[in-house]
Amino acid sequence: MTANIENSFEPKIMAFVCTWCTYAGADLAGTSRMQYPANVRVLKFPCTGRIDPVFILKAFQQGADGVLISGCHPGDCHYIAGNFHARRRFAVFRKLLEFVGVDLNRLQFSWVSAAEGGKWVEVVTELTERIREMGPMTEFKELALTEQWSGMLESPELQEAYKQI
Amino acid sequence: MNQQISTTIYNDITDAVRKEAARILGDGTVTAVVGYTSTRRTGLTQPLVITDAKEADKLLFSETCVNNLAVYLTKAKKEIPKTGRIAIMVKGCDLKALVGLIGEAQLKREELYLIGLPCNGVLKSTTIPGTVLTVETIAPKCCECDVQTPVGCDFLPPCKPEQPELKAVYSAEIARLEAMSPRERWDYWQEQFSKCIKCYACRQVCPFCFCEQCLCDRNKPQMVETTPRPAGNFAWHIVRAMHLAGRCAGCAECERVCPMDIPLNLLNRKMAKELKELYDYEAGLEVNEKGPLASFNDKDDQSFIK
Amino acid sequence: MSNPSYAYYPGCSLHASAGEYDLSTRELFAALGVKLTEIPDWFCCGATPAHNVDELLSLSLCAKNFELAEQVGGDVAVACAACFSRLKFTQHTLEANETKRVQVEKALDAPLKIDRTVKHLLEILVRDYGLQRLSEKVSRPLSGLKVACYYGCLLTRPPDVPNLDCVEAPTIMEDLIEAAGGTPVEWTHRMECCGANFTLSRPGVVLQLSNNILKSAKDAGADCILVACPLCHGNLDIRQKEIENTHSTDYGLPVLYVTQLVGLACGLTPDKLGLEALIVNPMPLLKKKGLL
Amino acid sequence: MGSKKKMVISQKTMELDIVRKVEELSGTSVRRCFQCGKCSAGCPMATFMDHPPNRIVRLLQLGQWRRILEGRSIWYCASCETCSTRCPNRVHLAAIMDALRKLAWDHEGPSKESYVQLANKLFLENIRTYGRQYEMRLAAVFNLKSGKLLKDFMLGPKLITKGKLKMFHQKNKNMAEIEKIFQRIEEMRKKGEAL
Amino acid sequence: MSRIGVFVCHCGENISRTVDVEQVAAKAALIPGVAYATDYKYMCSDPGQGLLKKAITEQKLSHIVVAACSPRMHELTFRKAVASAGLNPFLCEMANIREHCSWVHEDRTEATTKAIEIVTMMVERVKKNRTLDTITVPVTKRALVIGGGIAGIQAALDIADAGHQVVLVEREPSIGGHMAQLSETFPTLDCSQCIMTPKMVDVANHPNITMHTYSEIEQVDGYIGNFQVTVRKKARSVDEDKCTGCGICIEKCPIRKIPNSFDCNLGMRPAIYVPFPQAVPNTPVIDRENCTMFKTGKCGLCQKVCGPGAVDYQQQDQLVVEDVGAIVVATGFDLYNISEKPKGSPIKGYGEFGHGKIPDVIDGMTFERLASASGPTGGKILRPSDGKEPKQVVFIQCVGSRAREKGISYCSKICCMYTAKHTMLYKHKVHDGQAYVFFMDARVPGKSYDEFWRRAIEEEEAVYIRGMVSRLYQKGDKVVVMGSDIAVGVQAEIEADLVVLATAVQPRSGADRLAQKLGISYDNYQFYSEAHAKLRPVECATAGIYLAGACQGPKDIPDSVSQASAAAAKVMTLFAKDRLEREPIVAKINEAGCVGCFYCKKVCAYGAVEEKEIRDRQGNLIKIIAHINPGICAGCGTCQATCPSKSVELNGYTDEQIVAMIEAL
Repeated sequence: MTANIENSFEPKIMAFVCTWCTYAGADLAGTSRMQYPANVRVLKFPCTGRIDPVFILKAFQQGADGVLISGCHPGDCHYIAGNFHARRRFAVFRKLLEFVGVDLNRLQFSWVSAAEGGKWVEVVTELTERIREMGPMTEFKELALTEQWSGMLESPELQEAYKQI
Repeated sequence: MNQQISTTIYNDITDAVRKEAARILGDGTVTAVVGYTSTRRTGLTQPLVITDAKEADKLLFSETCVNNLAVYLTKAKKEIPKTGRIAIMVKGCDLKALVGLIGEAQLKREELYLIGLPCNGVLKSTTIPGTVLTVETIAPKCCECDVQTPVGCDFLPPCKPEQPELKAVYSAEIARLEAMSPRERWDYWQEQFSKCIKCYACRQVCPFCFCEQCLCDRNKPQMVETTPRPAGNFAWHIVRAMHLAGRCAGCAECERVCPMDIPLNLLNRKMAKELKELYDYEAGLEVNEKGPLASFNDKDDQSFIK
Repeated sequence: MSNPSYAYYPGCSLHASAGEYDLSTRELFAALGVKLTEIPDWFCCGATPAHNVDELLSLSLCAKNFELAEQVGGDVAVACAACFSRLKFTQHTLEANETKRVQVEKALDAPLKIDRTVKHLLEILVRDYGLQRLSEKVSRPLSGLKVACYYGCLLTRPPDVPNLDCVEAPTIMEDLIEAAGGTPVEWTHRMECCGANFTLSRPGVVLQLSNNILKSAKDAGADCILVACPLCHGNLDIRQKEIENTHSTDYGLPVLYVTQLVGLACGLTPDKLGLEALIVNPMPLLKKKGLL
Repeated sequence: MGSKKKMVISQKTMELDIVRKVEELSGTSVRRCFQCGKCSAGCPMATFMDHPPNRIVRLLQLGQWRRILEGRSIWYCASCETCSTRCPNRVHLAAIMDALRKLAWDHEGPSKESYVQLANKLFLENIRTYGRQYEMRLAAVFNLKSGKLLKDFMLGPKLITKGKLKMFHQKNKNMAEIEKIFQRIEEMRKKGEAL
Repeated sequence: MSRIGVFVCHCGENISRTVDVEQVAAKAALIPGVAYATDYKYMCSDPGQGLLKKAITEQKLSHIVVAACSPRMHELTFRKAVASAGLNPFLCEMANIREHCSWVHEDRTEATTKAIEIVTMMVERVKKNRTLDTITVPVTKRALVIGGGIAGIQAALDIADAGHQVVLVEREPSIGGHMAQLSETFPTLDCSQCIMTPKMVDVANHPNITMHTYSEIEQVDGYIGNFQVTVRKKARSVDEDKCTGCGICIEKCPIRKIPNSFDCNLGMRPAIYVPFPQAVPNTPVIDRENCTMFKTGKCGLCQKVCGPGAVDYQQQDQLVVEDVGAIVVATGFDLYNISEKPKGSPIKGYGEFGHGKIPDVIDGMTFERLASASGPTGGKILRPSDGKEPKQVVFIQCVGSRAREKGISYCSKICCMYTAKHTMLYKHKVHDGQAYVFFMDARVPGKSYDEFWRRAIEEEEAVYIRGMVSRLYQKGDKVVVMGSDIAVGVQAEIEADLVVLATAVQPRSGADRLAQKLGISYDNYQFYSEAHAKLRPVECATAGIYLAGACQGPKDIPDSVSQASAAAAKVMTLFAKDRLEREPIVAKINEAGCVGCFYCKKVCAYGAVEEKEIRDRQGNLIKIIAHINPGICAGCGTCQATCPSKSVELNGYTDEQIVAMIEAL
């Protein structure tokens, strides 16, 4: 997949899903031969409760243009309450990302049950379309490229030290 | 404009604390007292651990007592006797940290003897000796302080703290950033984070960074790039803020010790604000069995989930 | 407590064949202290003929009326069931259907302003004003008056549009009558169609359908029929004689508008309610029941 | 009565493009119908129709819309929406009827029901010129055009005495507006921006 | 350095049609660490697995990636194969290039690229896989059956007969369920109670079966082979052990006018009652809402007359904990209630049928009670309003069913048959009566079912009218049925004496709550979901829990019974083993890193986290840290995501494995 020219931009999307509901839902979409954009890469977790916010960060740093996190509907968690914990964790984490300037339109959360192949297709298609609209996630890519440390040399000691190097 | 803030009560507090310290060390209530003492460079203070009643007079409290001594009970334990009950001088803000640590099974209340410090506020920076406490020089955290008189201590000098009207620095700054476009915010933080030299002073001073091995130091897998490059810096500060969400009570030590003046506490305050709005949770008010991110309510907001 | 005021959309019939409905409405609401301000220079909603053959036109006309309603404050108060159904439907469709919205905006050559709440007079009386307060206003309870409440078809339809009561088993009119001291009768044709659409083109149909309704009401032992729609009224009242002739029966069932009967209960005089304008003369009945 | 000639069914004879148009206009899918017949069961007009409502949908499913227009059912629909209300599959039959009538209207199709068509035409014309309905005129003109001069002559005078039919009307202030709306819609249709 | 083998499956054409499998294999071969890559038509087939095993030994492969269907389909298959070739099964991963790729994309290049990326991800992942040893846990050879209807009874008896202990929990005061309410059963018209009550008695007398009637499931802990189930035994106010079932209390109770729900509220019962004469157990219950003693504290008659002194007003609900190794869910169904006017959407419910306000409009179950010899009318068909014998009876099928506007789009499966049965029962009891049926189409597949339906028409002269009913209304003492006959194309109106609605079959109320306690999934209608529609129709996705009867979808008696026996067989298969192998997907603590903040403990829903003291050689306490009990841990990994220092690792989903996949993007 290439993200070089704007008009032919194909977003990379990472989906972190729980194995019991959403992964099964995605399987159902397959067995029902529904069609959706090929941009999404699915990572299987036992439960949304296992999904560490750092992974989302990591995904963006690895060049994902969008991230989807999806699991069982509230009350349906195979592990009783994993998705409830996840819900809080991500409610907070997305606020943090928003605060440091990540456009939340690139981060989608959803409940997709094993019976909702259609919803999976809908969610993935919608997200892909949206991100295709938005274009590539440049911020993190820029970050990865910036090398030099732009520490300020205002304090006299630092100035001094710097001259001596 | 540059209105001065009264620090007269600090002398009374100092006297009271010294008497109390002498008493509890004397009758063996505690084996040590963690507190502040004056440095050789006049006018400034540094942490001090005493185990002998005679040393009690070394203790003092003033606007320069910026440190949060809680760390001396967790990772900086070395100087402190292993056994017996420990007394510690705490400002309201420091107390919140202790409360958190007790909730996280790092401390036991019964092993502590809390000497509360009524507080009119401390200095923003102690680099220049002889700075007077004014509405300008006061630490921003003190401007939004709601615990000038710590509650639930074993000993509390009978002094009434009072503060003039102070402008809420953090709230204002958070509001300003929230008003920006994502890209503007991004640029703002990039500029801030790019300053970071990964000296980890923030981690060192934080009472809640008590992990023996930080996940940011791990290399199998490397979750966070360790070099002081923007990418790594960004990740570090995000992870840090996330790990402190729902725990940090705002002693703002991280911000104070940061050699590059990165507004670290801003992130922590923002998180605190969100947790208050989302789950009506405030850190450090009471010892919690479970923090906001270790508990849930099936009615929790999920408007952001499709 | 102060009453909200409403933007009043009488609809064509109330300015013509159903003048008494208009009159009684204004009088009753005045008596209740509810302010109605007629929407200046409102247009016809297009009624059934329009959506029958040209939905876009129908939608545009209704949308235009919403736009006009902006000049007057308050929710839109509608008297005619047909207009009510159309306005509601327009709102619903244009909110749901992007393409149609665009087309209508083109037709009006203006951005849509259709967020005003549309209420039928019944809703305003029963919900906004409230049955409790209404019953307090009743000075001449309709005791012993057996009323067949006739909803007709449009009042609670289309089904998928949020409307004033349960689509299949509404009770709003019955509630109102009980509050006014009357006795609603159980009958079978409350919601059957009267064929209003064909008043002009095929009276034959109308005579048949309306006859069923009148018969059912009579069988149920009703003294009179209560309507909230000028079209139903047109068929049941104006054509009643004709129906009786063609089916060689005799019903003599006065057909009154909601506002007339409630107005009566609230002590308004016949002249203020335009009772004399009714084709089937209600006076004898009302006298008999001691309501005059 | 609807034509009894046999249906030769093929992709050609099933004119589904028109059916899709009907579906678009009515915003409802005919394929949802599984012919339970509940619509026909409740239709107050079914007795007047040559094709009962459920068969209208069936014919659409088979693309046989011409048979529908040849028949008179659509002109006997009273738009009471009982069918739509009770359909277990939310086939909005009343809306389909509207769409079909519009179709007939555009095609000037071989309608058995010039009366209803005429009435509707007049009604709209009335709106266009007056902005509102004036039954007296409507009735008068209708009778004139439909050649039923004596129809309802019983009613007329009585109504006037009762003040139910006004002879004269104040004209709507902003008539220009209405005219524009009509024109714009015609424009759109010419440009093919609307059905 | 790892020697990874990648095996790309064509799955016949299912994958190769849209994915260039050769290219995928070729590309995979280039990934560092991959020693061998190939493609094959059917990897899961015997030769396919052979190929895999051969390659492992010949190529000395250290890790395996099979690019084929969903791991939920064949992961086990391939891990077994890998194991048989002497490799640790958990060094084998599947790349899902069918369900998640070839089946959902058309463009060949796109699909191929994606497939390659998926394979790459899994290769990177498998590099980080560690060998894991399956955990074995003991199996408690004791089964719990939830629901005492025909399905539950059948399952319980089968398992008990196999010599295992069974705990049967029933919500109502008696077992028997809906089948006990039926009169006669299709297609043989044998009396339902005659075949049901003996089975009920068998349950009562079976040495291996413990019954908890008038009881509900409170809580379910544990996992396959080792469930702890808390059962709430609701207070009967009658001591089951003391009561002799003489029934004198029932005779003497002064309150007698309480509608009996067992008789669909046609008959009346006293405040202390057994739902029906053949109830098992034959121990009465006091209905506390209606008992004068509980309302006013006066009366106490039943207690006075009870010889053995079994009546106990002080009795409280009690909680019993049962240890079981397997659970069979057989909670059955309810009928769609048309007299309810559902909240929200104005179109739902049956306003056009008067929301069931017309007394002579009844549902199928009510008709069963009318026709039942032990019913309130002693088997006479008498209509509720005036007790007259109806001469014109109209049956309406598909009420609620197949009506997405009423919120139910499925077919209830049994209505066609029981309506046909009803017409016969009616004809047998009212010879001069006429039965009419409004229907859309007859769905009567099944052994001698169609014949049965035809018989109703051809011999019993039921008049079937193809077309639905628009509206019902009372007219005098008749119910007018406004229908249509779409074959004739005209409206059909009938003035009926009685109307019987074949209302939809729905899951038992509260099915969702039970599912959440059990941790099993259910569909949009709250029918419980089987693990695989075709190949695992009686198992739940949750190991150790099985389904029987209508709780999984509408079923008639034969179907329910066969599924019950199937579920029982599954349970016995499980009980055939003494120890059970469990996937070692459990979390474990890195003791060096753990600082004992116990966030893991706070978020663990299973209580798998324990406290562990770390002491130095002198035995001084150094620190208290977390320890995870692998027996209890279910492997959700919430602890790891929460642990600040990441000192917890979930086997099979380690940070290393996941990060490796992310970095492979």
